[in-house]
Amino acid sequence: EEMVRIGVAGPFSGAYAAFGEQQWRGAEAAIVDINRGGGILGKQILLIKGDDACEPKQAMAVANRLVDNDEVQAVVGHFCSSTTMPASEVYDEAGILVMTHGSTNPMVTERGLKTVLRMCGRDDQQGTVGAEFVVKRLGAKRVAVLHDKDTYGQGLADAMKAHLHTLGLTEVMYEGLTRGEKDFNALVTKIKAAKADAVYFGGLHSEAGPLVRQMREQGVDVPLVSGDGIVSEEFVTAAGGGRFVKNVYMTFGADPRKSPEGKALVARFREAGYEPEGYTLYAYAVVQSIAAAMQESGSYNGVELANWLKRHSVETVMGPKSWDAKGDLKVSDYVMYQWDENGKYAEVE
Amino acid sequence: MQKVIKHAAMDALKVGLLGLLLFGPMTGMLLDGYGIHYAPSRAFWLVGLLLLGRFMVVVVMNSPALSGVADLFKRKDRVEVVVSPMGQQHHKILVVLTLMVAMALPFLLSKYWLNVAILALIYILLGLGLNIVVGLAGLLDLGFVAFYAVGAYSYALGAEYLGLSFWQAIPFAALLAASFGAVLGFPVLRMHGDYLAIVTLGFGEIIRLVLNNWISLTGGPNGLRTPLPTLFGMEFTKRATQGGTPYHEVLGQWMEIDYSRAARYVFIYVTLLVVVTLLVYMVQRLKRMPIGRAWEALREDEIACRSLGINHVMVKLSAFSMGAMVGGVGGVFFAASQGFVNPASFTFFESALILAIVVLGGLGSVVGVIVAAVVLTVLPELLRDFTEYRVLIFGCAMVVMMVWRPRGLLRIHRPEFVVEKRVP
Amino acid sequence: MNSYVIGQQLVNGVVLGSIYGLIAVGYTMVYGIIGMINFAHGEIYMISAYLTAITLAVLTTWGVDSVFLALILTLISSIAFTALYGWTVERIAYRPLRRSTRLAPLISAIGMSLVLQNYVRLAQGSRNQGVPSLMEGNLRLVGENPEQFVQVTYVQLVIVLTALISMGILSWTIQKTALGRACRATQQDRVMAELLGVNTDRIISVVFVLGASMAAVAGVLVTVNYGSFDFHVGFVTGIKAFTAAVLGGIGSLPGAMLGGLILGLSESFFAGFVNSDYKDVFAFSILVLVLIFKPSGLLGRPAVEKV
Amino acid sequence: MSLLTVEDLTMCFGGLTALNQVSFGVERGSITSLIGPNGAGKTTLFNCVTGFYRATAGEIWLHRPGQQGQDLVEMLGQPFRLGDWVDARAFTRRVWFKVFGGSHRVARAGVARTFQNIRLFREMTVLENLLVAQHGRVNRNLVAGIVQTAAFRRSEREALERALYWLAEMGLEQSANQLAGALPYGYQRRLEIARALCTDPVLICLDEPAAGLNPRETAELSGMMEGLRARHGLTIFLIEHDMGLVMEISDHVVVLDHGEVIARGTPQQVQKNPRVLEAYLGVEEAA
Amino acid sequence: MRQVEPRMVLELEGVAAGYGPVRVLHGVSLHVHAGEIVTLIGANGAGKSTLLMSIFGNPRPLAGVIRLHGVDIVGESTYGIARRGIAQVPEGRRIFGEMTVWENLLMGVTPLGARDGEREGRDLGWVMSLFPRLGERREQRAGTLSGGEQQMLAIGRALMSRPRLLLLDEPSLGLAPLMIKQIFAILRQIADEGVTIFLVEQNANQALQLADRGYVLVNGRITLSGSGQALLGDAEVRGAYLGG
Ligand SMILES: Nc1ncnc2c1ncn2[C@@H]1O[C@H](COP(=O)(O)OP(=O)(O)OP(=O)(O)O)[C@@H](O)[C@H]1O
Ligand SMILES: Nc1ncnc2c1ncn2[C@@H]1O[C@H](COP(=O)(O)OP(=O)(O)OP(=O)(O)O)[C@@H](O)[C@H]1O
Ligand SMILES: [Mg+2]
Ligand SMILES: [Mg+2]
Repeated sequence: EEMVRIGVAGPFSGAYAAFGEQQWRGAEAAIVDINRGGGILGKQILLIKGDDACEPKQAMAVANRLVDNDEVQAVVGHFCSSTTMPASEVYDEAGILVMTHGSTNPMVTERGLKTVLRMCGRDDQQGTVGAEFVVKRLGAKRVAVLHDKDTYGQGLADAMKAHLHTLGLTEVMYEGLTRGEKDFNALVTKIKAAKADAVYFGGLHSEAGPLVRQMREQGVDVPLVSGDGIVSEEFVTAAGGGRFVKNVYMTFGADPRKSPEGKALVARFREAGYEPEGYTLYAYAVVQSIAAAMQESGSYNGVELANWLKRHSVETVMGPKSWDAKGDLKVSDYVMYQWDENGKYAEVE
Repeated sequence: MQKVIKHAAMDALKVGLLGLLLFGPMTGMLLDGYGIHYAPSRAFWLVGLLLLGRFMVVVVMNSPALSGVADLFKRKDRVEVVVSPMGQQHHKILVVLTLMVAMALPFLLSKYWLNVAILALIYILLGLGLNIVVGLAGLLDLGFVAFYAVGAYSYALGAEYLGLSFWQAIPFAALLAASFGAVLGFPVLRMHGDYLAIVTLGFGEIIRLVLNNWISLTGGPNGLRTPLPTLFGMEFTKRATQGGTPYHEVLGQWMEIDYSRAARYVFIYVTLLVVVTLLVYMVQRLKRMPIGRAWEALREDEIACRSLGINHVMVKLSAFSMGAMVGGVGGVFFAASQGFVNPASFTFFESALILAIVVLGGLGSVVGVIVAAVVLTVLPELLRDFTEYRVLIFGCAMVVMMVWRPRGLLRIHRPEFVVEKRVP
Repeated sequence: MNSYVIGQQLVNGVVLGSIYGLIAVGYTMVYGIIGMINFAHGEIYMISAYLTAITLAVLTTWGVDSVFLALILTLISSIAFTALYGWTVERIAYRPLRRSTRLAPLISAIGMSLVLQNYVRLAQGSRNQGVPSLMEGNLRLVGENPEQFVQVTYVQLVIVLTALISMGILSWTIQKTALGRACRATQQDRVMAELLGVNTDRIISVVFVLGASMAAVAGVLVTVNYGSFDFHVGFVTGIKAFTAAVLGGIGSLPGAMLGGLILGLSESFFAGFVNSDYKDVFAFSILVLVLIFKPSGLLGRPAVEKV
Repeated sequence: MSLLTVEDLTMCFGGLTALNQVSFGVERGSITSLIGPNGAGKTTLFNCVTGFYRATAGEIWLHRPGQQGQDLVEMLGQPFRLGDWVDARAFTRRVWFKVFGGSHRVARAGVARTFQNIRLFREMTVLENLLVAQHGRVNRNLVAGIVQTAAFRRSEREALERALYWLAEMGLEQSANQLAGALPYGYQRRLEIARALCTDPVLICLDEPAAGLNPRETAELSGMMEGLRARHGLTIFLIEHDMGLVMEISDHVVVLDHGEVIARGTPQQVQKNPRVLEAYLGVEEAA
Repeated sequence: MRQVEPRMVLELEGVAAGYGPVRVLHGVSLHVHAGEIVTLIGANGAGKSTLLMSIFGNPRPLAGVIRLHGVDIVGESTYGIARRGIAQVPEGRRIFGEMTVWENLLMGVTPLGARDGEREGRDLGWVMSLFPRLGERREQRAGTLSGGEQQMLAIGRALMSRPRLLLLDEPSLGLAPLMIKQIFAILRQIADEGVTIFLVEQNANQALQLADRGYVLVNGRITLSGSGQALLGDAEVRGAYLGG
């Protein structure tokens, strides 16, 4: 019988594959639940996977394929901002709804495309929260800003830097490190020489882990603040143990794992031996939102779906979500978390 | 037969034991934080499959009854060079047929496959360009992607800052890429084979890193949007964006036509097809021209070339910049077809892929390059259904193809000259 | 700029350089013998990192407490299994290509590197993995102000020493022993070496096994030092190590070490005192410059061709 | 004036002096042979003359009839000297030769050679080998070649004809379309000579052309060489160990030992020279 | 197999070989007795070098039997054959250009397993005394030797392994007349010491004078055989190979 086809486009291979896995797990769990509950408008949902490896070229191929060959009605993804941007033009032109669960670059929704929405915050919001925290809570005077020279990380660092300036502070250092490398000792020595009293890092856990470890090893005990790119237990593994992640802070949406709606789902994931961290629940929520829009508006047209979403609020596993006219979340609920020596994180009161 | 089976069984056992050692720890013991989590069944399944597979292969390859099948898969590692007169008749028919099919494609393919076809054409272009450098001149270039990037960015940046149109960008990019080739080539072309390889690799990385880091100019990792190509002021968008007129409005004056998103792809495809056809012709000619012969001679023996009065640095340089030029043109088409460029498209892997096209095609063979480019672009798309396993299978295919046909898919043809009886 | 910062950057550079050197030795050996750039070498190193973590985890569950014992056992097991991978890769992807063009094994190596990367990703998942920090402690040279010091951790010290010692042993083997002679002969003229009774297939396997063992040593040390890796680490490190090998003169073992050190030092000084965004650009520029003035690398013997 | 004059040529490799103050001349239209024991420096001398090595010291001049003498050493480009930095003209000259100089310029000046270890373009056909050798004189215009203008076709046809002519002269017509690398050794030697001749040289330097040929083939070769001189006015400079051949066709023989000229003169003179007998031919030959 | 005459060192029966589709040898049969010097002559491209190389399995014979000391060695690996006390001075010398002269000579012994330092030293001394030039250039890179010196090195390297059967492909190539005389004298001398020699030569005159027996190869087939003197006297041979 006929099914509702939803594309899941993200990095399922390559260096970012870990995020692709989170995305897929979340989306898969969502359709299982929805299908069990009767599907959308009585139709079952079918997920179609498209691997873009976070490469624009592949993202274009995937987008065209999802649109023309698989004839999907909506897309969950992409993950990297650099792939979401070119691919979303294809979806937009074809009038297909696309909702990204993790592309936080402001440009994603700033281009006036009609069918593009996101489930996550924006780097500028996140950076603002980070800067406020660094200055007001930590009382830092000499802030070093680092990033990983990638769309996400650099966007974050730039936003943070910009807000730092509005707060009247100039960073003592602003530099990029290379993704995939593990040795940041030179940079750490430089941080030390610059006498920074806080370090802000825009990037992912795979670099943040070794970075913080090498900082601690070289006796740089100042706080490290980062964004949602390090929201993963892997961060602790990468840092060499809980000892090293003390005094590390990060911004993240109110932890979906803690929200009452999510409790049961999280328990189910854990039962299946999977920790639903990072973007897992985001992807789940994206599918929920898409399904809700289709169910309620009774349409599969991307523009109509987008308009419906922009006008209504959806109950998701991460709580109620609603969107503004650009497609960004109305409420950005970035809050600050702190890691402890047991390798767990908790909201900073 | 019994002997064969016994032999196969012994062999399979050995391979199975090796497999157990290789797969055991890697697939049977899963890291989980700092702990470990055993999944022995996975390893055993894999080893079992390996055992069975090996057994079957050995049986098939060794049993006389199935020798026909076995022959099909036998490796060929001898050079097969055929000296054949140029311009054979059946050749021409084949060329015309291929062109006709290629012209018909946009009307047969879905937009997705059309997009793949465009990519394939771009890779043919790049393959032909690199073929000049590696196949003909014998210069191992592992950083060809640099010129590709130069081309793509000269369109993107040219449009952004200089207001270049697609058509202006092509010669601009070609020149720019060629001069990059010349500037890089001049100091490094005196180096020997593999040193050249690593320097070009380094150069490719430098270009990518600069594009990534020079944010004020290139937008860094965020990339740049590129305008869509136009044809005589006709735009291939629904509404005019660059001061032209949308094509359906222009053509609408004469005929019944609706806007279709595919038109843009058809246009790029056709333009590319023309460029590729011209290039194929050019490369075929080059091989029979003094400069092409000099390239090949240089590949064979540099010292002998010098003894014949050939300036080896200049000749190499000409190959290098000509290859770069083609790469630059490829870049413009890539940027135009994607509508967006960022440095992630110009990694080392891209260079490796283009090189694989050239080698698999059989160094120096034009038809080989075309076939290999099509295979290597269509294959990953066909494999999309295997998602997780796609790259793994692609890698396996690369190894298997190399092992099966180390000298390339096709035989190498050398031009034959008609020797008339000379009157003394 | 105070001298402690400079001193610390020096240490950083030397450690990083030694790591590059350790891996570069594998490249250089394989290149030296079959004249082929083994792009899969970085992946072999990555596999050894996984094997290290697996062994350490298994040892922990077995209750091996002594750090020293754990390290030795890990080293042994990692070398053994990694060498097996090295051998197998050679057997599958390169041996059949002995008589083809020089480029065929290069492509096959690139394919192999994709295969290994994705095999590990599928087997172990794409998450970042790590090992707990094992060896604590460091040597510090403290100034008047206790905030200022130059430090070397014990692990870093072990890395540098191991790199130097293993490089020394290997170059002695290649230069002075019968095995080394047979290796070099095989590289220059395989057919002639066979005519003289050298089992070239065996020699090549031995070289691959040796190269993989060096990668395994690097894998253990680096993993213990940085504590973090994923299936993708082979590529970045591999390219750098390869650059180091070429910088020092490909085919020359001391050259690989020297190239590694220069690369490591230039990276850490450039990152430390100029700008870390462009440190790789700087490193590659050094490579290009060196090769322009010394076309066969720092310690490579110029290929004099007698005409 | 001799076609080629070599004066006080010295060539050192590290501590080894391969050539020591060698002076001699090659007359126009002559066949001059260079002989000497193994390792005497013959090939090294050839390499200096044809620009593959830059001599440590000494001069090499080529005097083409009706032209000014050409300094073959300068063509290779030389390291800067102190004086260059003040003299602008000398400086530009130096830079010019440094960038564009090299052994190919010597070849273009009219000195062709063959190699002791054969160097053919092995994966190209015999005819292609010969066409490459005419690189300097064919129509190299890219556009002309791609659209195949009449001028281009004419130039190619002429080149092909010249190639076929020399092939025939060397008796290789049958192999015209074979791969050079698959030819038997003796044919490869002849092809190398044909290729050198295609560059239209005034002086051709042959390094042991008779090596690997049997006596009958050697006799053919000697006929060929005499023909080259007689019919094409070529000057031949020859290294050879086959004394029969050398004594038969040489006008002039130079004997080298340990990098020094120990004798020179007509074959008869040289043959009787006691130093040559001792160092090269063997003493009992005299008996 | 035991009926084979024990003193037969090398025996070829109907050996065919070639490169890819090209057949070069078409059923060559010949034999060499212990202590003999046998020479093979033939025009360029007759297949002489191919014959020598195919004894070592490279290219591997397509048909026929090759017996070395009575054992069939067709199908054995090249290095395996080399370890059976047979050495070759190949066409084109094939010395290891990047290694020193000394190392090149050592390559003649080291691959053969069991090492005997004393004997190695003695053999080295012997080869150096045969070719004093090599002694002078011990540490020079072999690739920069002159052509003749390289030829001496190739011969020296083959002698280093103390073979029982020595195959030489044009050993006189590129050597000065005096040196050729010496080489032939050396060959005579080691033959007298019991080494069997199979020699391919263009310098047919001298080769046939030296040899006990000779074969003539034409287009991959043996057309003539006989004692050295007989072949020297043969009119056909004189016309084709000795220049009348
Ligand atoms: N590039 C080099 N480096 C060091 N020594 C060299 C080099 N080229 C030649 N020689 C030495 O110089 C000497 C002269 O060599 P050359 O090749 O000129 O000899 P030749 O007279 O041609 O001998 P043959 O007749 O054997 O070919 C030899 O002893 C050789 O070892
Ligand atoms: N590698 C090769 N590939 C293809 N054909 C070859 C190859 N080597 C030799 N041949 C062909 O095999 C034939 C025999 O060659 P071979 O070298 O054995 O002759 P030869 O008797 O040794 O001649 P020469 O006296 O010139 O050394 C020749 O026709 C040659 O073209
Ligand atoms: Mg010589
Ligand atoms: Mg031969």
